[in-house]
Amino acid sequence: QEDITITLVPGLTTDAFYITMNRGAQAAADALGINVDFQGAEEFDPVLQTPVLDAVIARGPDAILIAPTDSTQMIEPLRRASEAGIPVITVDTFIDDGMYQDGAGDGDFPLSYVASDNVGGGRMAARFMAEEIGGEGKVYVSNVRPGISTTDQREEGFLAEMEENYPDIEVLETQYNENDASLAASQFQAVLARNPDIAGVFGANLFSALGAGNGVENADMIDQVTVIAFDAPQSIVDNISSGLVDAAIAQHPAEIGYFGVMAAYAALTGQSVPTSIGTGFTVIDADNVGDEDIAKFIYSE
Amino acid sequence: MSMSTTKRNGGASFLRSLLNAWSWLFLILILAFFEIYAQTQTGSTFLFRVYNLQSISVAASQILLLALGLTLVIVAGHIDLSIAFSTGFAAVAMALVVRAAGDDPGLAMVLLALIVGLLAAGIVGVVNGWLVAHLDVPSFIGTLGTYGIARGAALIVAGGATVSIRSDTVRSFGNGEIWLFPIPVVIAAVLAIGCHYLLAHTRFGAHTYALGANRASVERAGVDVKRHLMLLFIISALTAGIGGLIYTGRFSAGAANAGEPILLYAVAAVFIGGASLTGGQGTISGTVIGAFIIAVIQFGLVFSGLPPYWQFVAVGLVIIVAVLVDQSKHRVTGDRS
Amino acid sequence: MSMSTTKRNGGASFLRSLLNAWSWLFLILILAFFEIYAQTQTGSTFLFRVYNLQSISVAASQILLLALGLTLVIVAGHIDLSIAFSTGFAAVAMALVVRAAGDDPGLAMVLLALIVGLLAAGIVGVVNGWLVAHLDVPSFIGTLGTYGIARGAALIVAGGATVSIRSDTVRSFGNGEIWLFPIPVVIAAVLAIGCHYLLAHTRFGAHTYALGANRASVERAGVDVKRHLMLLFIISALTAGIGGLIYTGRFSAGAANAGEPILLYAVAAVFIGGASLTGGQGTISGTVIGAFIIAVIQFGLVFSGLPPYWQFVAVGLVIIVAVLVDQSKHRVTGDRS
Amino acid sequence: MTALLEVKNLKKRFGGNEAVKDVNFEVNAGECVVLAGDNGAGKSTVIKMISGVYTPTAGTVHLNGELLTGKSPEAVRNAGIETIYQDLALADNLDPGLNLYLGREISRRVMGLPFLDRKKMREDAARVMKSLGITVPDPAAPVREMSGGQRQAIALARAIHWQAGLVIMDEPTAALGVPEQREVMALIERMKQQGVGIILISHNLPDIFAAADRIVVLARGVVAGVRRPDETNDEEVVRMMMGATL
Amino acid sequence: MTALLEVKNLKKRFGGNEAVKDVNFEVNAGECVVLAGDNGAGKSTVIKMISGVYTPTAGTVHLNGELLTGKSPEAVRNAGIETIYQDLALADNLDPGLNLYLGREISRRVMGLPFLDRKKMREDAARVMKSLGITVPDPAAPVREMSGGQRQAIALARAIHWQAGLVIMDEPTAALGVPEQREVMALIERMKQQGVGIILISHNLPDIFAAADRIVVLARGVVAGVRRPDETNDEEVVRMMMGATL
Ligand SMILES: Nc1ncnc2c1ncn2[C@@H]1O[C@H](COP(=O)(O)OP(=O)(O)OP(=O)(O)O)[C@@H](O)[C@H]1O
Ligand SMILES: Nc1ncnc2c1ncn2[C@@H]1O[C@H](COP(=O)(O)OP(=O)(O)OP(=O)(O)O)[C@@H](O)[C@H]1O
Ligand SMILES: O[C@@H]1[C@@H](O)[C@H](O)OC[C@H]1O
Ligand SMILES: [Mg+2]
Ligand SMILES: [Mg+2]
Repeated sequence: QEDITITLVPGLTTDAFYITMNRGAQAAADALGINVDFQGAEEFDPVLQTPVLDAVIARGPDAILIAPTDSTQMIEPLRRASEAGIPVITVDTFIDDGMYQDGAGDGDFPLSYVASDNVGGGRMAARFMAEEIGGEGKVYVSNVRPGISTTDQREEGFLAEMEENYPDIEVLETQYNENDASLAASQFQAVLARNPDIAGVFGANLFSALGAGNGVENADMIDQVTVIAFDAPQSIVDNISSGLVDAAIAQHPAEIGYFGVMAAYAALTGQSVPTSIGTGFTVIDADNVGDEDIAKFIYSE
Repeated sequence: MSMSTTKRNGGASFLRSLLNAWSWLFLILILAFFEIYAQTQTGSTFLFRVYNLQSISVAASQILLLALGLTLVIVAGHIDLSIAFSTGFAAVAMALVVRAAGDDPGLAMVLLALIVGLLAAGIVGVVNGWLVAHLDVPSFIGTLGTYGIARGAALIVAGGATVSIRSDTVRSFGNGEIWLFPIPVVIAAVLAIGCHYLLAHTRFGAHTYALGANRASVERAGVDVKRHLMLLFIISALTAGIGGLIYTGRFSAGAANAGEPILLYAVAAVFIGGASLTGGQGTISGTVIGAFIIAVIQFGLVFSGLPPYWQFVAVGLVIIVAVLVDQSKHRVTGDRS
Repeated sequence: MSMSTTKRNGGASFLRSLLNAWSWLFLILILAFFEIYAQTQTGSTFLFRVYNLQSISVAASQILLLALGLTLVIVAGHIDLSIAFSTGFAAVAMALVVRAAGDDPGLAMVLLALIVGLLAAGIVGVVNGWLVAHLDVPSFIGTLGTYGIARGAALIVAGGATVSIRSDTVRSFGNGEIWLFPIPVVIAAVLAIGCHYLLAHTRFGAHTYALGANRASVERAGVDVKRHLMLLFIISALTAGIGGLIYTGRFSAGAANAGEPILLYAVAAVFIGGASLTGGQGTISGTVIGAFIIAVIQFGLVFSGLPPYWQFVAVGLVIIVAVLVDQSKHRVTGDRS
Repeated sequence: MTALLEVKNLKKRFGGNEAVKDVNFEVNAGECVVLAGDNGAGKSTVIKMISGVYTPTAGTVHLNGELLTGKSPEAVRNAGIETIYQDLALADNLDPGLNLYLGREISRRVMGLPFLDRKKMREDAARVMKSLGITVPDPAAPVREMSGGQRQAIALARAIHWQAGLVIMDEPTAALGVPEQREVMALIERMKQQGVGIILISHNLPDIFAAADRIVVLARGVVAGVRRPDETNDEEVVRMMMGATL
Repeated sequence: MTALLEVKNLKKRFGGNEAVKDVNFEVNAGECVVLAGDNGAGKSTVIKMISGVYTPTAGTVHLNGELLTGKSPEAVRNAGIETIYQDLALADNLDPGLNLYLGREISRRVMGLPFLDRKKMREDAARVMKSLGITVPDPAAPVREMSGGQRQAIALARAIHWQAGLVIMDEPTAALGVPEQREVMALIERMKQQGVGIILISHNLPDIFAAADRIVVLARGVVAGVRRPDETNDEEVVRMMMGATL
């Protein structure tokens, strides 16, 4: 069993979330005595992920763990892996409807989906935000760019939760920052100039939240504006300590990686595997940021 | 790879035409490197597997479809950034028509969708051409503007997200094979031959080269330069648009961002292929080699298991070395001083 | 905005110098537009709020820091893509030093960190200069190569992610103010004045313009062109590197990708400012206006509440119109036929 | 009978500088009119207004009675005017053949598709240049690699190769060797005999007197005088160039 | 006494074409050597090898006994050789002043910092050009906007403005008007008297005979003959250019 090799293909390689996921995967690999490779593209994009996946298939790993960069678009490329006899497990994101092995849909072939639910995370952010701002006021989502499934889903969850449960909260237009913290900061400042009573921002990823936090700081509105971040790399956690960011919705990427490898190993050794493994979220805020058992949810850098 | 002049002028000396092959040689060298690596490290073959060749060619095709028309534009001394989103605009437009036609529409509807997709890209090309040719807007700025506009337009019509479709016809258009050749590769090859013919063998091509060297020469020779520029930008938008159609076929979805991540690779392919910022040189065959060099190293580096960040370094190095090899050729023929 | 020649030659006729002001005028026009919008739609002011002006200037500064050195390179007829990652490399290097110095390091350590960050960027500049000046690699390809290499290097030293730090000194370096002026703005302003002086008033600047128009003219006049090119690419890397230092200061984190999303805006600022792909024209003042035009519309469009996808369209339109206004100036002076 | 070419009240202003103030002259078929004048007198500007490169600030140009003003260089060329520009206007990256045929390339059909006939164009270029006394070592090399005189010969070849009614030559022999200069003078004579109208710009007094049917002297943008060569001499022409009023 | 400039066995090959095969000659102080030859004979190539633009395929150049071969244009210029190139080598986007001073710009200090003294350079350019008989309407305009002769005058001005020991002129009067041509001939005379060595390339036989102390005739890359003007005539020189062996 030493020669079992699994390749983990993240949504993008330059993101603390996936780097942490890889750490979890390596931990599982060490525990099992197998190999896990990490190969991905530089941006969260199907056109870039597909050639990487093709080359991974050519290497012929025993299984592929992948965070597909689009639920529809990655079906065909992943089918090639499946047709080459390589079991596929999706992590963090899914293809088709995310329900595998139920005989329905084009993308039914992956064995399992291991993830925290980004829509759910978005909802959680909305609930926390609503609490912080007292159930009323103006908020908006600072997002990367349209078309990234994970961040789109967080926004979707956030908007849905607000719409369904918090009628007194007005959600303004989403602002796209191209992953540029500087632009995200300037956008916050513009929103603020227009809406001096802005109550909160939901930063759908690291740079969105960093930028919004910086905008808030420069406006001297740290106490008035709530900033919620999605994902919990060290820089966000530092910002929570300093009060710039009020809370972060931490996924558990290491768990995702760990259970992903375990599931693949189980499948490769003839065990049965659940078609869906949910990992949770942890909300990190000023109250618990110093706690010891929170440290393990901070993404590695 | 910038021996475009020699190429163009055909009757080059034997020495020169031999040296012309250096870019091919470099490509072959990379392939040989990966083959040896595969043989020694994994005991398998890199090169002699249909699957690998297919994957590499499909990746190269997607780059090429943006790079082909772009080569013409760059040879003429201009640039077209908007192709990044002409691709997406065409992809989304096509997907919307297919979707509107309901589940698994017939061939006629798919053809209509292809035409609508092409038209969408064509509009971007017409606007670019009009800006550059008639309003004298520098192409960098003009096409950066239409880049934003096409992007917004694609997102607006798509409603922000990707437009996913279900159609076996469309899917096989993007993923089918003709004998061993994936359809995207066949289409890119046909277009490459067409663009090569246009650039190397027609009056249009000769005017494009002349335009890049000295606009006045072409104008004074009595060529309608405005019309010529219009056509160049339309061709560029259309080849990029075809890239978008293939995208929709491959991924069963039209995404507004479809072309953006490959823009830089496409531009790189053109320049690796011997074009220059100032215009007047470059060839389609050079661009094809450029696209393949990029596709091969990207595939090969993942295949060889190099850690991802080292891949960035390696790709950067190979791009530089590719051009250095080309430079040393100039030294041998004494083209410079 | 491309009246660089007139600018350069100083003694322009009154008509010309008035027309030179058109780019300023266009900027003022956009500002006026947003002001009227603010007054009528929201009853508030857009322009006469320190806060808005500060925000816009900081955003413009971050673009400018990449665009300043780039202007010199583009005037000389070259391009520098690697600044996208010189910025990130400097940001990461600085952050690593600060972090290594432990929590809240002293001023000396922060200074050391700044120097190390600058050195990191400087290395990229030296490599670029060496490739372009001594190995005759076309700058587009050479700096695309170092783009990959710097990116890989930054990610490798950063371990892939952002390097966050805790240091009040660093934070106030990025977020402090000198009287009403945010420190990033002050730094960008000083550098802009320095680059303007260099380009407009020194022999170095004159050689840069001449190089862009006709390399042979400078070489034959007895200027050491290789040395000149080396310096240009080093300056470009250093200004971009300073952008990275400021980034780390502003966000208390060094990110390898810090510069990437700004690259296109920086290039756009230079071209809006009147530079051309073929070299020989462009001014620092034009680039400054270009950066402000971009920063103002980005801020203003969000401020005016335009839906996001329409913002893409609007930014594209404004960029085109900015240049069209400039073009019409040429028509008035009859510069073209 | 109307003149072949009629230039009336031409004026061109560049910014604050009025390079051409008021220029009038005619060219008849089979006639060679020399535009003489000191550097910066406005000669090249006048002929660029005729050939469509510049739009005149005021004034008109008629060819065979038809208005030419405002037409594109393309239209002017199609109307039968060939021009050799002082800056040659060559595409440096193309070979002499393509430069000769620029805008009027010849193709041969291969399976119905037109392919540029580079070989034929190259041969024609070599032939026309040979008739001017010039050979190039490698007719497939880009003109960038050619000597000053070789380049000028290509520009000349381009203009004389076509059956134009009027040929404009802006200092066509400036870079040519002695025998080639003689060749060009002979050529002008032959073209005149074929009824071609010629506008020649030259600073070479012997050439001017040898070729001209009429000498139009420009000084600072205006016509300082018009003379037939047999009614004037070197000194008077030079004095007129210097702006001496008559 | 060694010659000012000594050119030995110079050879230059471009790809397959040997443009210069074997060229030897000397220039003494105060002497004007004319390089004559048909188009494509290799004249410009020879002088570019002297001025450092081309590295010779073989052969050497010595200035005052010191080896010059292989040095950069910068070093050659600093050694005291100024060159007027046939293609002028102007920076089209700069004004005449900056072109005149290119590489040797003058600055004035403002608060300790050097600022280019554009005004002074412009005035100097206007003055030197005036001495050649040329005025430009707007001395602050880029040279791109100047007439052919005005441009040539700037290139000339650049070379004569500096106290060079040797001045190389590749067809310096090709675009000049009649009075300006005379001006340049007078200038060459004056420079000779000041002990400056001159290499002149020209296709104008009267000028050649007027200026030359020695005529070196090149034909197809080799020296076809060397003559003093008083021991030869037009016809012999032209015959030598055409490659007639002697
Ligand atoms: N594009 C331009 N912009 C501004 N001024 C110009 C332009 N072209 C020419 N001029 C000016 O107009 C005047 C006439 O120039 P033109 O080229 O017609 O002279 P010319 O008679 O041909 O001289 P030469 O014998 O030197 O070629 C000159 O003073 C020149 O500086
Ligand atoms: N860079 C180059 N590459 C290739 N061939 C060249 C190059 N420069 C010159 N030649 C060739 O070398 C030969 C000599 O050219 P050169 O310019 O020295 O001639 P020249 O005597 O100055 O002629 P002219 O009187 O026409 O200026 C020509 O046949 C020319 O085509
Ligand atoms: O969680 C990831 C997020 O951090 C990144 O920005 O985009 C992809 C996501 O899956
Ligand atoms: Mg002229
Ligand atoms: Mg010559």
